[in-house]
Amino acid sequence: MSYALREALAAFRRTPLLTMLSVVAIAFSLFIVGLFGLTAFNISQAVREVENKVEVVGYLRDDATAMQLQVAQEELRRLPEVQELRYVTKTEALATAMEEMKEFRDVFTDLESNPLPASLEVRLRPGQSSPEAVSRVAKRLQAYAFVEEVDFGDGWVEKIYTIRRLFGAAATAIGGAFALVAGIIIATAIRIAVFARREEISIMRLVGATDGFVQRPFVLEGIITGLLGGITAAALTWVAFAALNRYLFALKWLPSEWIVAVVVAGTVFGFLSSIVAVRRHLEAV
Amino acid sequence: MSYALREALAAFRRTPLLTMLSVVAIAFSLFIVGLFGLTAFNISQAVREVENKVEVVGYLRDDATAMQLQVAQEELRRLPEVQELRYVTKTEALATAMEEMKEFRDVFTDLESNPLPASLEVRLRPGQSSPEAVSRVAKRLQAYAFVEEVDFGDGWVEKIYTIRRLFGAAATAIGGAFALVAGIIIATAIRIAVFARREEISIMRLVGATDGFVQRPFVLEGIITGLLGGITAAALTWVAFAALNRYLFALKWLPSEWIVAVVVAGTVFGFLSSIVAVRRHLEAV
Amino acid sequence: MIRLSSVSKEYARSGAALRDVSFHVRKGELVFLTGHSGAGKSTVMRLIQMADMPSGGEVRVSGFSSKLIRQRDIPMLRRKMGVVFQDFRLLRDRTAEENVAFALEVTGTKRSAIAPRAHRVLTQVGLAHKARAYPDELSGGERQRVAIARALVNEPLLLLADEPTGNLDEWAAKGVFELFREINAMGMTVLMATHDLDLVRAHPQYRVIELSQGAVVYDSAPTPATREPQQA
Amino acid sequence: MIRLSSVSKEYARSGAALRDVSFHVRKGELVFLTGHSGAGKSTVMRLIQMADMPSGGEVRVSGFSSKLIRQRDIPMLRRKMGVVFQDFRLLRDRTAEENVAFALEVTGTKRSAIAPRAHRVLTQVGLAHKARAYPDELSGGERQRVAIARALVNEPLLLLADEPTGNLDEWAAKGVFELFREINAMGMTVLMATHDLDLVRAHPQYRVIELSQGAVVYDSAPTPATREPQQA
Ligand SMILES: Nc1ncnc2c1ncn2[C@@H]1O[C@H](COP(=O)(O)OP(=O)(O)OP(=O)(O)O)[C@@H](O)[C@H]1O
Ligand SMILES: Nc1ncnc2c1ncn2[C@@H]1O[C@H](COP(=O)(O)OP(=O)(O)OP(=O)(O)O)[C@@H](O)[C@H]1O
Ligand SMILES: [Mg+2]
Ligand SMILES: [Mg+2]
Repeated sequence: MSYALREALAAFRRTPLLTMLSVVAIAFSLFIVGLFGLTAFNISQAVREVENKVEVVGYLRDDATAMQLQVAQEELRRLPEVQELRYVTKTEALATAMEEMKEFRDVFTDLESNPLPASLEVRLRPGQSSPEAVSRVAKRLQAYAFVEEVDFGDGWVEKIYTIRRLFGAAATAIGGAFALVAGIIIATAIRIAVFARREEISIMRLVGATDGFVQRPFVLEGIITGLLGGITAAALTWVAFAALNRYLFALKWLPSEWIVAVVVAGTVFGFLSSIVAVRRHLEAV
Repeated sequence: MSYALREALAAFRRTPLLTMLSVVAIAFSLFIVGLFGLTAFNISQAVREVENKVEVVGYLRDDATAMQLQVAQEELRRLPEVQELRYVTKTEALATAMEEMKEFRDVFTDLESNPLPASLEVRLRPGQSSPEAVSRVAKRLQAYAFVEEVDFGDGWVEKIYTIRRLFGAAATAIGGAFALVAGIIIATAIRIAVFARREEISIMRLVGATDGFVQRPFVLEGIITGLLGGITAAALTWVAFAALNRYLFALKWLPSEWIVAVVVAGTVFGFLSSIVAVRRHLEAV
Repeated sequence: MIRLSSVSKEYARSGAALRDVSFHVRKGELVFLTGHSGAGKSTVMRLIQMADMPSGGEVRVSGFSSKLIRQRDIPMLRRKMGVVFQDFRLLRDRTAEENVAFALEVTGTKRSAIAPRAHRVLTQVGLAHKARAYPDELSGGERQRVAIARALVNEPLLLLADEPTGNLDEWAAKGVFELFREINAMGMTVLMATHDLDLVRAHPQYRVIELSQGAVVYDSAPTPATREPQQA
Repeated sequence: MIRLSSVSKEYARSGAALRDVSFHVRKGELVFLTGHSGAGKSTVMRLIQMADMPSGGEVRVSGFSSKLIRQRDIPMLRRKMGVVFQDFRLLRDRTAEENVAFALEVTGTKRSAIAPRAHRVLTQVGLAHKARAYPDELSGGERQRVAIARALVNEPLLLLADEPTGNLDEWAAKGVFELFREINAMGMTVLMATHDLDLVRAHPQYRVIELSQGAVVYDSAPTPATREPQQA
């Protein structure tokens, strides 16, 4: 292996241009993947935050007793889907309404009795806010005799789920397209590297080198190139993150496993592309 | 020129691999620019649609006379900023309120008199909806004695403008970064092309070719490569557009000048990169 | 060692390069292969290296037959021979010494043994002082001697030398040929394609095979055409 | 035509290749340049093409001086000469005919005139039947003759031939040299580096300059060292 390693390193010295191109290609492709990951990660974080706000509200009849409420609250709190439960009195409801709808303040002030109902506001746990969970909780609320009506955001939850599904599809489509293009660039770059050294390869074979011996330095070079490309991509992604973060909007940095994944992906990519390119080309030399 | 053209075309035949890489690099880079343009164009279209909804509403005192309204409406319609003007009666306002706020329907039904004011809704022209224009129109409305209060969306217009500015900054930053990376790839690819033919170049010179003669086929090759890359990029962008349009969300296709610009950009890029690469390399051969 | 039986070689674009060529070179022989430019000498060399396969007939070299050899056995065959190519085939991005060492590295020689052996054989061809130069920094004759050194460094059983003195002056050519004779005396089989008829005439003790337009037209000491059962 | 005055050439990596070389070749002369391998023959050739500049002294060729020439005048100088390179320098991706035609295209010859002239000169070197072959499909001697054809196709005033017969058999070498003599008789100056002392001895009427270790050690017909005011 020592010979192959020496040769692989020498290749970088001998054709820095080609090596640079391969590294740039891998880095660029993975940078795009990284940017994409950054976006995906931040969008999914944002979605999670929105999810945190998914609420089911039960409007109460005015004749609900404190005892009934006590029992109901305890039962509801024990549901696995429930994160937080808040009891909003009639007075609080009116205050909020007056606050939120200033143009109707006169209307509310003119009223002799408060027409707004008290309510129980249930906030769901992040992982438990699928449309099914929401409707489960809603049904449960509805079951209480003192609950007049249940409101859970008019398909709002479904909308979030649709956005998520769409986003997932977009991620798969765009990510796939980029991976394909990146693959083409890398394979081409490595084929050029082999092509540029076809003379060397043919001389090696004439001197008695086995196919494995001929292949090893190229494959190793591919691995190193991929590794460098992956590291560069991770660095570029970080730079992009820092710039966006500073000049545009607050972003979360990716979990470190994602970064490791980018670097590993580059390495594996370099390995596969070079072995395919070398094998295919060796038949032609 | 005929010799240079023949040679440039022959180069494609002789080193299809290298040519392909250059075309792919240019195409890929411009494809990203194209995708970016597609996004930018559609976002700006969406922003325009939102802008179309920018409204200034003047709530009227109940004692406004039909005559006063008539005059005001005519005056307002003559303002350059105004696109559309609508008079909403008290009854219409109540109907809308009951429609939009179902949970308060009982409240409204219980009322003996209609507390909601009539209003003049002014919709602004798309190009004339800057925060300044909005406040100009608002002041004008406020000036009428029979206008009680003016509402113009609580900084909503400013928000749109901020989004737009942010988007412009993002476009410049990301677009610039991509152009830079694309430039590196293309220049590298072309430098490799020159490098791969350094033997040929040195032989040409030994046989008495002038620098211009040596350069011309390379430059022409760069131009053709750029042209092909630009066309490929336009095609890819269209494919991406069609796919997104079909599977994700309705998009508008780019104006044809943008497409022409992509192709021209590829060509110019190919020309510049090749001339720089050839000139620099010729010194080294 | 080498046996060609009714070998023919056709190139798609230029027709027949060899027609019904048969000869047998025994172990330890030194044979000159002569003939006009384009007669087919280099083609014979390529067939013996199995860098090309005959269109008809059979080439047998050191126990391997062109009809039976598998792709992955070819490197084993090549390690038994040293080849001086007519166009040298040096790696441009390696020094003279590295080019020579390369032939050893390929065969998995111990690293510590490589440098001394490369150095010794460069000295034998009179190029020790140019060990660090790249091919582009060498004169034509110096390159040729690097190619010769590379062919010899493995101490092969068989040396194929295609026009190994074309870029050498008389004195250097004589030196190289003396080296070949020495090594031949130690048991190495040598097949040398050459135009240098002075050299051939000066050594009448060696066998001469002459090709013309792809056919053998003269063989000064043909081995009986009957197939001996001994190793081919 | 060619005048070297106290020319020296040092290579950073390998030291002095030429030391104080002076000679003068007049228009219409045919001169052999001989010397051992590594003596500096190809270096002299490169200096005359101004592909390399001397470290000291001056090279004057056909009115251009190495001290004064501007980069953009070098192509004009090269168009006046034909060069046969020791390592041929053929373009691998062009056929023999295209390689020859190339030298004409570079100088802006009318397209209609190119093909017939390329064909005629290939016929002169005996390679008309290989016009469509690529260098990789040619034998060593055939490549060399393509290189010779390319050097001659421009009908240059000066021919620099570096070892032009190294890969040719005696018969083909004689043919090429006869061609040089003919063209020389029509007024072309020829400087030919060669190891083929048989050829040199067979033509004692031509001047011989011998280099050894970068210095002129023999000149059979030196021109007076005093600078003639005539064209250099
Ligand atoms: N790859 C090839 N494709 C087509 N024709 C070829 C190829 N290689 C050689 N030839 C032709 O085969 C013939 C024999 O070539 P070869 O190289 O064997 O000649 P040679 O005897 O070595 O000549 P030289 O002394 O000039 O080197 C030539 O006419 C040559 O053009
Ligand atoms: N580019 C270079 N860099 C360093 N040294 C060089 C370079 N070119 C030639 N030399 C050295 O200069 C010396 C003269 O080389 P040159 O090619 O002129 O010899 P030559 O007379 O043509 O020999 P041959 O007959 O072998 O072709 C040699 O020792 C060679 O190694
Ligand atoms: Mg040959
Ligand atoms: Mg030389």
